[in-house]
Amino acid sequence: MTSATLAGLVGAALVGLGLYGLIANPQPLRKILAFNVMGSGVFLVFGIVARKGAAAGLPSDPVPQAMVITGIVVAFAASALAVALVLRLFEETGRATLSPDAWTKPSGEGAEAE
Amino acid sequence: MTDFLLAAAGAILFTVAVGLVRILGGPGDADRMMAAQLIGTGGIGSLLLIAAATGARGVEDVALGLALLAAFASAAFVNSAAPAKDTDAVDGR
Amino acid sequence: MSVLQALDIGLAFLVFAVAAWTIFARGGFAATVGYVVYGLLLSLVWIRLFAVDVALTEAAIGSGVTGVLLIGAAARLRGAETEADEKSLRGLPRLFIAGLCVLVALALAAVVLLFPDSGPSLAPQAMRHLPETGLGNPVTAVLIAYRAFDTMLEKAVLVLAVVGVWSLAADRYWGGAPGEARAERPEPTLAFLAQVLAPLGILVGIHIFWVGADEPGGAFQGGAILAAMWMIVMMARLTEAPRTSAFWLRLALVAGPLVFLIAGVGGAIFAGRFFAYPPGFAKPAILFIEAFMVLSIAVALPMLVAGPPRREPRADRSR
Amino acid sequence: MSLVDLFSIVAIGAGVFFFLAGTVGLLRFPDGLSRLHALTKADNLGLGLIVLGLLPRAESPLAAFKLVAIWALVQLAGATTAQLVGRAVRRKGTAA
Repeated sequence: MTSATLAGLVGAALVGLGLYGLIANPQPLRKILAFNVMGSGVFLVFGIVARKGAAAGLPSDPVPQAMVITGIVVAFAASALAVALVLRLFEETGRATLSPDAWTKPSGEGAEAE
Repeated sequence: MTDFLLAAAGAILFTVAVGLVRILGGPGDADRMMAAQLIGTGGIGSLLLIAAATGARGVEDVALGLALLAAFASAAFVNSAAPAKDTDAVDGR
Repeated sequence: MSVLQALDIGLAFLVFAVAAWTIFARGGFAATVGYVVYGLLLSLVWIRLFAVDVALTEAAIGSGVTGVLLIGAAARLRGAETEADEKSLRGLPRLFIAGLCVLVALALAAVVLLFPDSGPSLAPQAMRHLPETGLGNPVTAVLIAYRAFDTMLEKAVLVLAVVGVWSLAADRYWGGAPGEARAERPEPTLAFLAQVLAPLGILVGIHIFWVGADEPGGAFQGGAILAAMWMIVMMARLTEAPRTSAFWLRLALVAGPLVFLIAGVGGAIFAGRFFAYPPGFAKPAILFIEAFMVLSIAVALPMLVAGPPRREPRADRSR
Repeated sequence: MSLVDLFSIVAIGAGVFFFLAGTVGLLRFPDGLSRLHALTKADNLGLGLIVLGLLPRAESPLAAFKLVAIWALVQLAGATTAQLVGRAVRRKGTAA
């Protein structure tokens, strides 16, 4: 097995792991972490596309590489926005949860938890 | 020689991994920050060794970037920790 | 099995184990530190895939800047954890989800194993036209020349994210500076670190941007390192975050995409096609655009980490 | 085997040893501050010796200079982290 295939398999496992964390972890911050793990798994799968497309004397295909770089930056921007939303929710209501039961009590503002 | 460099990189990664098991679990958050520091140094070391062995170009710059950012996690940790009133006066133990 | 293979397998296990820690750890803070470690290990994996440009991006953004963002958030959310913990899924639904996720991972793994040995690739085209751009690094050529439109939109995404974060400010803070005003004296060690690190880091950031034309590096990576330097200076309280209504700040934020767009329109006028660079003039044009992109990234990332304004704009005037 | 190779092997081997020693310290020491002490050994000597071993193999003077700069930066980061974390340990008394 080549190192590229191995990295791709790790990427596949990371996608599964991140997806699980995204669904099963209740805390929003943990969901953001899980989403990032999932995203980096996708990037790794893309990375092996780059390595397998190595041609023209290059060790790695530049096109997928450039797209992964773009992806990392966009993933960061999305994470930062998500973190800001969670912190704002926490500031406003004193808790950071996405659970619908937590908001059924008529405790005033902050009902738009999304 | 290549094999030696790779084996050294592997040995460092292995020791770092063992250290991670110990301190990522805590007990305190400060211990966890040590984990970040440990993997930072070990990561840079094995990065340089792997680069020297496989001949990947431009890896010094990656290591340089990692070295620049090595203290960032700790800095953020200290910065976000509860403000200390009298840092130097208290002896925690 | 060669030493290299053994190393790869060990690295793969380590990456997976740390990722699993990030997902399954008890406390939010422990998981976040795990994620920082994970980001660093990923850049090792990218080195093994010979994608040095990506490794550099992952090291600077994935590990460094994201680490500051998430550790700060985790520390502030520490009190919020206990009650949400009780509502985590148990029993059968949890097992069901786990099974589905394993299935997804297995399907992806099968796809990975079924990849053709030499897939379709645009690398030959990228290399063939490389001399026309005057660049030596094909990744930079893809980013700024071949897929310029894509990269410009991605810069726009960064600006939009900053607008999104700022818009979360309470009404009375609109236009103010992010971060609470703190009276406590700065940590002297941190101040020392920032004073020594920042000049060196600015040098390295510009170096990485400059060599990006021919070697691994480029605007993203250089900009991210410059951004990190601004962040450390702000963390050490050597300088305060600027008011978000400051004109220079907003100008610097949009400078990258704006110059990029102007260059694109200029291409439509002078070179006959949107985002085409005039022959023989490509490299200076690309470096010019990249310089403004570096500026925008160096300003946007710290603003994203700093969060929405939390101080009244009027109160800042006294500083 | 050339003399340069021998030098590299000795230096890098010693570096790996210090990483090992640092980790053993992390595993064995009872409280936070002494674990911090163990950690700094890996930072200073471990990476320092590896850089020393790699120096003769550097492709260019610039690459060699970068190696030394990397080591110096890690020194700086290690020293500050030790200070900052050490202070946090003392403040909270988390050294269980």
